[in-house]
Amino acid sequence: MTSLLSPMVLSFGLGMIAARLRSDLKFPDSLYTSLTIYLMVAIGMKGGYKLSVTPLPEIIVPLLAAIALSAVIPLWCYWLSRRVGKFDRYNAAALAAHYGSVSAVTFSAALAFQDTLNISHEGFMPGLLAIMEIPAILIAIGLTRMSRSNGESESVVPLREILKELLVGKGSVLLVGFLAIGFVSGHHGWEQVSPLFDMPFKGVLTLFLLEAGLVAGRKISDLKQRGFFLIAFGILMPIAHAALGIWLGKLAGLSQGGAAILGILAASASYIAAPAACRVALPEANPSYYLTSSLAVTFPFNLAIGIPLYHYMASVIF
Amino acid sequence: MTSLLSPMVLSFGLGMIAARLRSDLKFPDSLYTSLTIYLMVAIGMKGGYKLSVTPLPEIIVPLLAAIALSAVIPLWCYWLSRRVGKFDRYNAAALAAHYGSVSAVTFSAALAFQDTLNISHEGFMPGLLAIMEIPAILIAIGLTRMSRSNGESESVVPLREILKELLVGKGSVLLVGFLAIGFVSGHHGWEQVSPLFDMPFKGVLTLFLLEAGLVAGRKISDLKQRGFFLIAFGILMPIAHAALGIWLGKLAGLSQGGAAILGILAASASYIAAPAACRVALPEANPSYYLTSSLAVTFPFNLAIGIPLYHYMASVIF
Amino acid sequence: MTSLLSPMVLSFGLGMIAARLRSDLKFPDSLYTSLTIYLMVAIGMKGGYKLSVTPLPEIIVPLLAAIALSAVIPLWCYWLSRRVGKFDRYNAAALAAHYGSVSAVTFSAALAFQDTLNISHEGFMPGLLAIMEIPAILIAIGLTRMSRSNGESESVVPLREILKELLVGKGSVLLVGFLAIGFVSGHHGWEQVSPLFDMPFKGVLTLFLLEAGLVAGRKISDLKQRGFFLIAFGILMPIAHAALGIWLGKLAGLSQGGAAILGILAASASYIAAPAACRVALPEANPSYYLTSSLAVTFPFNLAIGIPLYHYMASVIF
Amino acid sequence: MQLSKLKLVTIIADDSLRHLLEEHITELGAKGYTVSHVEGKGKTGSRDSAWSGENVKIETIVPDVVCDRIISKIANQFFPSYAVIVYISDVEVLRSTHFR
Amino acid sequence: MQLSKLKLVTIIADDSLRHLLEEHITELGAKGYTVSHVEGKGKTGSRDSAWSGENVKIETIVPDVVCDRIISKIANQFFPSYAVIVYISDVEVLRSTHFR
Amino acid sequence: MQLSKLKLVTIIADDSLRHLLEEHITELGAKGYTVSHVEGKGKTGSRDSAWSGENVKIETIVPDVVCDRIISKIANQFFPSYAVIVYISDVEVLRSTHFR
Ligand SMILES: Nc1ncnc2c1ncn2[C@@H]1O[C@H](COP(=O)(O)O)[C@@H](O)[C@H]1O
Ligand SMILES: Nc1ncnc2c1ncn2[C@@H]1O[C@H](COP(=O)(O)O)[C@@H](O)[C@H]1O
Ligand SMILES: Nc1ncnc2c1ncn2[C@@H]1O[C@H](COP(=O)(O)O)[C@@H](O)[C@H]1O
Ligand code: NA
Ligand code: NA
Ligand code: NA
Repeated sequence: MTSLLSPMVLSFGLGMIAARLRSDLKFPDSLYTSLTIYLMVAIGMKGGYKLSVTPLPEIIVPLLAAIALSAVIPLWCYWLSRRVGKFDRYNAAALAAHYGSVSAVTFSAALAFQDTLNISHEGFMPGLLAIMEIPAILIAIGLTRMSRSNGESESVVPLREILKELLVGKGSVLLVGFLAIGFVSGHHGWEQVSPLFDMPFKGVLTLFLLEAGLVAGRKISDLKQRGFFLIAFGILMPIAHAALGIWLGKLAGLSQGGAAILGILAASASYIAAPAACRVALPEANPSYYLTSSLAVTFPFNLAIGIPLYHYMASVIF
Repeated sequence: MTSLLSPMVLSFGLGMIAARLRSDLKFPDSLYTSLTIYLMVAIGMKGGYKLSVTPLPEIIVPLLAAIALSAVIPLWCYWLSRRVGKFDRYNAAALAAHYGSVSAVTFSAALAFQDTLNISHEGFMPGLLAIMEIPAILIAIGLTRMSRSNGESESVVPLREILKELLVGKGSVLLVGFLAIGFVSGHHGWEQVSPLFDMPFKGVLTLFLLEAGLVAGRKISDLKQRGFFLIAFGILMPIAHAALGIWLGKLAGLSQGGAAILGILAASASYIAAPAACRVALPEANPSYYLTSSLAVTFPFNLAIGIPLYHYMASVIF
Repeated sequence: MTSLLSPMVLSFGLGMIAARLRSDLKFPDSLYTSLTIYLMVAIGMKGGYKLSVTPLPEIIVPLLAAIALSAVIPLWCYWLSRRVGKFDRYNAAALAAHYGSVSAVTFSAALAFQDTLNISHEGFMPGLLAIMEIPAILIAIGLTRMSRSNGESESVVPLREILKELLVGKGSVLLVGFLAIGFVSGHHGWEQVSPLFDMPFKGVLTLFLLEAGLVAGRKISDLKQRGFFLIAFGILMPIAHAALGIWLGKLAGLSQGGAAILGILAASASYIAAPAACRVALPEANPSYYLTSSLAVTFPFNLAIGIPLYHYMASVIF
Repeated sequence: MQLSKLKLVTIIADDSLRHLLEEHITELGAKGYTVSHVEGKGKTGSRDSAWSGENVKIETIVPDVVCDRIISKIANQFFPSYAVIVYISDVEVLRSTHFR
Repeated sequence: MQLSKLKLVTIIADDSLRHLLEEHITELGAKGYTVSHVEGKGKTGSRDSAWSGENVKIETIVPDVVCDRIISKIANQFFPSYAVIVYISDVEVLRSTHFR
Repeated sequence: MQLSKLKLVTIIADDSLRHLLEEHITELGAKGYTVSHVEGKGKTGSRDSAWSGENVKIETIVPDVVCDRIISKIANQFFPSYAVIVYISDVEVLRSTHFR
């Protein structure tokens, strides 16, 4: 309940309402980009700092769990979108890429949630966020390419090119980079930058979610096409993925808070790395399917209901 | 005196000087827009929070007073601009719209002023700011349309369209929206976001006023045309409106600080909502009249002299 | 060592690496401009505040020392670039302008360094930063114009025009302006704005240096041409200038911390004012020489090695 | 390569008219358009910052008949009150079906 | 004043194709190009924010033969999968050597 | 609809020359102009960020005689030292009085 009434969630709701009312409220693109950079730097830096002050926990097994999650999720997402959703292979692959990858903002909202309720998690979580961004996208793109008939003309961009671009994409660079910086510069470094990267974090998130709400609100009308499947898919899959993630997290030895975060990562759908990759590598897919379900269905669901729900699920599983 | 030497006022002055010296200092447009969004979110959020922690004061009567003010001010502004200023009906209506509407930045400066001197006011003041933005603009546009001769060609945009756009304009959405969010999320929500929306507020205002000064400085040269009327109008009307606002505020049961704020709102001239509406609905009006008097005369006057003066007037009236 | 591992220096390094890996990470231009404005306002304001609360130290002699430094440094830089570097007079003048002028960001990094180690300096240092920005640029441009053969066509912009533009350039306006504002508004004013201009300073610097690293990383490949001279020049000259600056600072009666800062100013190379002026006044010069040596050689050297080295040199000289 | 001749219609107007103009040209038969944010100066003064309002440039590639419709619409509805300018140039495109 | 006739090729495409397109046109003989950030709407919907991706407009002034090479390259490699449009217009330039 | 033929002169130059160029074209008889912020690459390298300087594109619609004046001014004063390009195309406008 408190979660539903947090400024973050309410601000997202306000954005959606404003967009539905056709308000002229609009964030400059460079503000959106700046807020994105801020959030990723802040997440990375704080995670690195936390790693530097606590005894290094076992990281290999959770890392493998994370990779496993992002390798298998796209498989059934693709299959379901093809069979049940009746999508062509391009759109199915795009959906698989989005739901297999992760959302840094959902992750941020989960951090804010745990912070408010004093739940703790392992410091290397931003590392899992970084590691889970890419594999699903590659696998999904690979799936389409495998299933193509021979004669078809194909997009200009080879798979290894795509992998290279993803690895040095801004998400990976900022998360991994600042995880390292936070770790190396330690407590002393954190003290120097925490007035920018820690204290105003939730405020910045509130602003970002206002903008996210505006965009989600505008996308809702795209749900007229295939809306029923997309809504069902965009709500049920995250719940299933969360359950799987939490359970795997427990097996991998994560704390209850950490496992909940892993569940949230599994449940979240990408809307930065995946759309960018799909525009290049799957131009035949239609953004009004993949962007709409990720941004206008799954994201609000996770934000308002998912995060508390998955924590409850974690308390049951643990 | 302290007010004149605050970083806020000095920063505005620096901006004006820099513009007169033809400095290349310029804020990116998106920074200006971002700061505007910040100020409105911060004002709304803080007002909502204050409402949530104090017993809800009587709001209906002050609200009616505010609406009354913004309904009558444009009438005499229009009349004076036509008769004394010899403006055509388009320019007279534009001036009426600007002086009847309100300025969120003047309001912010007044908040900073009261905060520094530990003067308090009712938490719903941002609500009055929001409510006073629109009526005057509609009335002023209505005035021109009424007085048009039959044969004239008229602009493409119907009045109800304009009302709709104003109601969902970014000013209203952010102020009303975050007033509600601040109220609903209460003390707990405020604690989460105040490091962004409260502590750096005056610093952000300082930056914003630097940019406002730059623009005002560039506009000053537009005062060559009809400058005498515009300067007199832009200083005397605010003083009169402030007196009226404070007096009405007292009648409406506001505290002394609250009444001073209502006076300042009445005295302030819009330069966000009103210019935008005039560009669409009164394209025949000349921005070098309405924008110049609002931004290069009234705004600096209110900032440097008006705010302390109106507080003095409030102490006399109360 | 601590300095090398500060988030600031590491963030610059991350930027360089990301650029070498051809990451798509890019700051919006308006974010870069906004951060620049922030840094200069913050530096000026804090310097002014410090001046207002400490007894006014002797400023005339250090001021003269600063002017002398920026008047002589371009002379030998020009000479060396012509004779040893074999550059034409345009490129030699551009290099002279850059190394005679100063870098506000190197200065900021030095402030952060001293702050971390609790070293103090005179409050008027931002004034020296402002005063040292311009003379070298004028002298360098003057040098080319003097040495031109009669028949040559020459650029459209007269020298006094350039002087005028430099004097009201954004660097001078913000530094001098906010030095004055900080001084006049004193302790009370500082309290109002320090949550924006003081506390998050190092965090903002971290972000800025990430962007600087990205740009420097992209420029490195330009070092293929004449790289050997530019690297040697870009490292040895700063060390010599720093020594000279510290020694002059001591003679001028500065504290050890103040003299170190003067040395750092002398050692730093401009990449805001000087490139802008060269684009207008020395369009024949090639940015891949002057911008590359200033940004991709001298700046990282000063940041990572220079600042601690010059402090060590100061402790030897004092 | 099969090139076809079409018209490029360019409209420069206040930002606030953008949506209205976009709706009009779509209704009149344009299959797409491209919008840039621009600054400008003309008879009605400088339009170069968020304070004074900014301009948009709307470019649309259309067949001659749609071009005629668009310019007469703008001439009738916008010229009387608004600071709008329109100009037309000849362009050649591949895949002309994309624009019809 | 000696004016020469050249072709102005304008390409509008998703931001993410920018570097690829720039490399192609440079390889095919363009001596320079100018890039603007634009928004747009067309058969594939609205492209008007960082979320949905934005367009770039790449303009390059080239001799006729380079123009032909560029448009056939784009027609072959990009038209089948990507939402790209290209158009050509005639321009006159001073100093035509700058563009050859 | 009465259409008149005019010239569209497009100038691409370093941002820092903007005000100078604007003054020149106004003096030489242009009644208005439109400015976009653009990036670019040419003989003098990449100009694509605030660090390396950015370009502006200045477009002005003018009668032939003003067009001639503008291009000869630029050819004489700017070509020798600055990286400036200029090109001219034919456009048709409504209300040609607006541009004279
Ligand atoms: N001669 C012109 N050439 C190019 N653009 C123009 C011209 N005249 C006006 N404009 C553009 O059209 C807008 C409105 O023009 P005006 O109605 O003359 O104020 C200006 O802000 C410019 O962006
Ligand atoms: N008729 C047109 N005129 C101008 N620009 C267009 C037109 N059609 C499409 N575009 C541009 O090309 C992009 C891709 O178009 P499309 O492939 O039709 O979605 C759009 O986002 C527009 O920027
Ligand atoms: N062939 C070209 N086509 C379009 N724009 C060009 C061309 N060549 C140069 N430019 C533009 O003009 C600017 C200066 O060109 P340059 O003098 O060749 O460096 C470049 O940054 C580009 O924006
Ligand atoms: Na996921
Ligand atoms: Na008012
Ligand atoms: Na120096």
